[in-house]
Amino acid sequence: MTSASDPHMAADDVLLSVEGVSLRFGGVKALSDVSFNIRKGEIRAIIGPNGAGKTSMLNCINGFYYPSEGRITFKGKTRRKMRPHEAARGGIARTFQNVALFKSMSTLDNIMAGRSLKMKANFFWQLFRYGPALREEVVHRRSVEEIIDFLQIPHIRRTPVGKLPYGLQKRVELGRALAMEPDLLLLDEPMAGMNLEEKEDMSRFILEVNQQFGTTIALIEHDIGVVMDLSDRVVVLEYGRKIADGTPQEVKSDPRVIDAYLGIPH
Amino acid sequence: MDVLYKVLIEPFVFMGEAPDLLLQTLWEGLVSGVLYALIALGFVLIFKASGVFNFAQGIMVVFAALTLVGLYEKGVPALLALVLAGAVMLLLAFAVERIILRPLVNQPDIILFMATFGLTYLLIGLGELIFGGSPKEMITGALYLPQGTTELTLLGGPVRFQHLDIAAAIIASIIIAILAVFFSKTRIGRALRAVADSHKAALSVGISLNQIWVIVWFAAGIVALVAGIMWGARSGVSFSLQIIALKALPVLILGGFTSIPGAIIGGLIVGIGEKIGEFYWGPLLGGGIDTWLAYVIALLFLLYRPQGLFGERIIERI
Amino acid sequence: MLYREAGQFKSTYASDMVVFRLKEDRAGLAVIILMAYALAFMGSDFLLQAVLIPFLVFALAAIGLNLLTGYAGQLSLGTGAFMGVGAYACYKLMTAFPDINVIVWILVSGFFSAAVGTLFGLPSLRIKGFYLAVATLAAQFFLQWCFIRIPWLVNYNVSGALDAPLRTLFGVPVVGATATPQTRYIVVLTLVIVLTWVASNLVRGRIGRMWIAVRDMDLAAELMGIRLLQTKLLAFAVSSYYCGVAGALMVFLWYGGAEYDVFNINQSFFILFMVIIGGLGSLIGSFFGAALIFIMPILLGIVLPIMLAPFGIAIGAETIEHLRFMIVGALIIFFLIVEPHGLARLWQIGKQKLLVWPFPY
Amino acid sequence: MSLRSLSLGLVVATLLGGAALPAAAQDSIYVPLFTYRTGPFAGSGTYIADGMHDYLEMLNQRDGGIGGVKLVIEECETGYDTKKGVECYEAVKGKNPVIVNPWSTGITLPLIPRAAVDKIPILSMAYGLSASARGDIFPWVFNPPSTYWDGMSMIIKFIGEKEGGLDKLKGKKVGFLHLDASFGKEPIPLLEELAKELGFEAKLYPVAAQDMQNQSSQWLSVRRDRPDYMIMWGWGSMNGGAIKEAVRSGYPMDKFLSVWWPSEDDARSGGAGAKGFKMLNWHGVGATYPALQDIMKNVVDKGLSKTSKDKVGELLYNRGVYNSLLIAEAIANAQKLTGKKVVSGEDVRRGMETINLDAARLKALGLEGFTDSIALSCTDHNGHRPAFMQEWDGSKWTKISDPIEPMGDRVRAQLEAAAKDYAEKNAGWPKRTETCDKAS
Repeated sequence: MTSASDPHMAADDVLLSVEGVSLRFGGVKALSDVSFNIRKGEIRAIIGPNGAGKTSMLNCINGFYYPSEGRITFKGKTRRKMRPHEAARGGIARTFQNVALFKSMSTLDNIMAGRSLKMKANFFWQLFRYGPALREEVVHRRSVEEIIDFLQIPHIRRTPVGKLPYGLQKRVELGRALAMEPDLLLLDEPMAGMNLEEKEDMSRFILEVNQQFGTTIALIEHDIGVVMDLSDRVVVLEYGRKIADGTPQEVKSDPRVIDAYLGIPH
Repeated sequence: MDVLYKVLIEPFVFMGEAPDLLLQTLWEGLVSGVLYALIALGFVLIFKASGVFNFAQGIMVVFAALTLVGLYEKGVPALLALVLAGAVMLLLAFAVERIILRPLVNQPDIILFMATFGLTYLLIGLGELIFGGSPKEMITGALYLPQGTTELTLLGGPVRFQHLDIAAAIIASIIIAILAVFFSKTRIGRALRAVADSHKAALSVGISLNQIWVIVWFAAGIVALVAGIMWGARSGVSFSLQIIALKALPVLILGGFTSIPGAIIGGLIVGIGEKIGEFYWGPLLGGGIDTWLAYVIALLFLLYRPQGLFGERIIERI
Repeated sequence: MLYREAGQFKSTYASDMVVFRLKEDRAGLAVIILMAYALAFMGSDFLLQAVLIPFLVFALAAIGLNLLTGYAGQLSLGTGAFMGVGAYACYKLMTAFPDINVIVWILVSGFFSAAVGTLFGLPSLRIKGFYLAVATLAAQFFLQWCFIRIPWLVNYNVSGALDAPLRTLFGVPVVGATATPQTRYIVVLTLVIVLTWVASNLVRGRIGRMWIAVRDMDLAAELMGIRLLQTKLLAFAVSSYYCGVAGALMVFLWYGGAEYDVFNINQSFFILFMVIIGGLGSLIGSFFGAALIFIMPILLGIVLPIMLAPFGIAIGAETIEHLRFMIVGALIIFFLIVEPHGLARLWQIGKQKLLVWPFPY
Repeated sequence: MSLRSLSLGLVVATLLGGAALPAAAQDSIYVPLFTYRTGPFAGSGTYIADGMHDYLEMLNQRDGGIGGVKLVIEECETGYDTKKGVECYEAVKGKNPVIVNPWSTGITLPLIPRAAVDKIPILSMAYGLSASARGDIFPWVFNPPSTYWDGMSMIIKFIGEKEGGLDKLKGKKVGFLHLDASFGKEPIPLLEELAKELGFEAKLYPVAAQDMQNQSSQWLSVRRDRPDYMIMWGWGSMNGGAIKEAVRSGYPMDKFLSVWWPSEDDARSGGAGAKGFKMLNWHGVGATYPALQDIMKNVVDKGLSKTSKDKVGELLYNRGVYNSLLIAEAIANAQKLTGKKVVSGEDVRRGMETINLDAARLKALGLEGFTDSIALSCTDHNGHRPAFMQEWDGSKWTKISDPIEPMGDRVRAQLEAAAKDYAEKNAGWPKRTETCDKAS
């Protein structure tokens, strides 16, 4: 692990910081006054019981929700309202709790779609699929094939993803997010509903992504064991509030976390 | 300035000058609105319970009315013909359930929509084959529907009320009331509402989905029969009557596809809106604007409220 | 059977990305195109003028709508009106600038309907599904009203209708009464082939993927950096372009003059149904759909009397028409039950079967 | 099995070979009839189709055809749909039709330019493109006996007479309820010109095709404007719808006048309130004419017609008969001109141009008093014949006026402008090369 061992690193190493974010739906407060940061190159886990506001937090980060209060600073820039596609342009990619793939497209096309932002050939060349448009397709096809090889899914290259088993769909979705070559990768329960073997595969991919490409990762996960193994630092939410923040060891021993997570009252 | 005056002021001045005409316009709008609502109701019933956008609703109106008149012309007494026409709609409901809905269950909405287009073609062919293409007169008298006109002097001018229109408004209200009671008070009605939410929930009430489909298509058939009688009495029973069904579409946008009160309020807004619009503002554009006015009103409205007046709020989740 | 994938290896990505990856498919396509051109010289006037030209025109319009509804997932019932915009724009252009070749104007007229289509596509950001479909009806009825009410659009013709003045290509009449069905057919066929090729380029590339992404999961698409409004509007624009060109072809190369009425709401439904029965999101499906909805009734009209004649049943033209309606209706339901994803899927399954024939898998 | 392959073979043969079907036999004359017994306009189309068919069939039964040549009568169903109409045209084109009757303005327009190329004359009887009355520009198109401009001028003249002189129209209001399509809009320029000149006010009430049965908006406006007279230009269910709405809104029926397209059914749908409704017409109603009696005897009674007996002689049925009368007369003329028995489209075009149905000829045909005389020529393909006004008495039409002459100079002016316009817009429109025959 490169960075996380020292919790008091210089501020310019912070990729994303969340300061005092609150989120309200009508009268319900999904998040209240949450602050934490994510450093370049680390794997950051967000944990907490059901309904703690973890997914809402990710939704705030990539612009699907606007926080009612507080601010989010990404790569040194603070934006009040950011549309999801702007987040994507800024370098934030994401996977979803319930796989959100483009079901009728093949694996190949799904991952290619992840590269939409990188493709620049104008409409005119697209019409004829010639010149820059064709060259670009080939170049990006090559990098997509690399991702497919990396994730070990070449055999399902042309299968419409709707027909794939759940575990593979999750993997394709990771591939699609990777295709964006993001600076920050948000993973919403990447291992939900997987068997042990699949979980191990997925954990390996996450670590490799982090190490090989240096991608910063923020993930939500229920399997506490996985979280402890993977992540550099953990933030714990409960009822929309942050109750702990620190290395896995620190968090694990925090009594409030134990209570919240295991549901044992004082 | 002149244009502004003509658009913004003159129509209102005219409303004030001739309140009797305004009253007449409102009444005509109300009657058309109720009749639009009646057609829209047929769409809503089916959409609510089976998620099918029934393209064939218009032709069902024609088919029901033709059956009624056709039977009468064959010598069947009017009231018996009415019952038999209802029976034919029941038969149609069974056939639709068996031939279209059952094999296509769980298909995307648009596929079912397409299937109802096939049904439309079938019914057009069948209807013309049996009853011929020439228009028929609705048997208004034999059905004991009132005819004639009452002219009252109201607000300083004569205002005419067709007895048939009054009857149409009353009958449509009764039908709507019956449906409302049916939906809220009976076991089947509650099951229908449950189906709208989830198919599984309906099964737990102990009514099979297939039965529910037959029931809603039958109900829509009866609504179509009533609409056919009313429109037929106004403008004759012929295949061109199916075009009227298009008028139900803006009503549906305004009211939402799943709401019975929505269909009624939407119908009234469209009916009154287009009459007022055509009457007071139409001449500025050379008339005939009521063909699109309702749609434009509905479109503007949608931009403000995408789920319609009474439609359930669309919440995006991910 | 010689239809096999085995042994055909791709050594470059470019060769792996062509539309037809098997050489049998490519050969088949070449044969079909050749035959299509050969028909110009072999077919009767009836076949060309009443069957093939309209079929191609409808297929083009269906491709247009398919790009919008099948690929980008936006349901539209304004197709008829968008076709009309193309036809009226083409008329204005070709009468205002008679010296410029009419083919140019047919292709340019599509831009006008693209602009109008984009305008009416704006609500698609907020409105979805059947609600959007009904909203596009506003476009249908409003534009239709404009066609009747703005005499400028028809150059103040007393008839109030579009007529087709004589226009030539390389000295051969292509528009106007003296244009032979052969010339018209070849022009329409060529345009349809070129535009279909362009459409297939679009849907296979980045833009096509963006459209499908928006259709399948619009929120995920947005989080992928795809701007929803722009993508939807682009779909409206391209789709309307195709419809506009189809409309211009319809009036000037098929009818040779028409009233506003040919762009009515029934036309919109007609084309939507071609798209659905042919297969949403399939270009070849648009051709199948146009064939089923347009050509099949014509065939029935010819076949039915012949079939019934030996039994001594002479039936009138109107009874044939009734039967035609019923059979088409029944066939639509039948095909939907057999394969709800359209004829294109049936075609695919057939090819798949052929690929592994004689083994079932 | 063999049946299927046979029919398949025939289909392929038809599509590839075109003219392979039987009707091209050499000893008969092929007369296709475009009809609409289906669709939204079937209510009008059915009667016309029956009238057209039955008259020609009567000639076959009674006289063995025309000049001894049997007529092959074939209906093609258009459903009043332009698409199907054009399909019908292509289907019959290869079978040497002597004439086509599109029976829809929408179908007529695309066919006009083709007529000259395919050498098939078009008979669009009192509909279609009014400018086609000019035989020097449209040698292949015929639209007798009157144009819509003739019709409008006759109605205005009738109103003027009723008021006691055209000058009495000053200050009056005339409403014009019309189908919002080129057909309904055609008379507007003439109406507006006359309005300016005679000092009356013209109010326009367009009815969109999809609102034909839903005219309450228009009639509300009528109540607002209180026009002194209403003139209607409608077709199909629009006519019945308008009469019903007029009754509903209490418009005085005797001031409601129409061009020649409403039928008995339309008037009947208004119930007792429709009494007094007036329309133009140019031919008799009723089945008392000898020729119609022959139809009864030779066609209807033999079960060769689709019509029911009581419809024979009704307005639109007789309209169909008139249409066929012109066809038959043109064929007979063509036979006389060419000396051939089996005539072609080119011959029948000449036959049309030499039509001269005077009283004596009508009497000989068993149609004495059925209609006014009409003569066409190379330049005049219309005749601009007068029509009379008839009134609905609650159960039938009664003639209430003598034939009203159209305002010839005005109609000519409109025609002149329209024809010039057409020629200008269609640069390269072929000059007439067809020679001119003298009426026989």
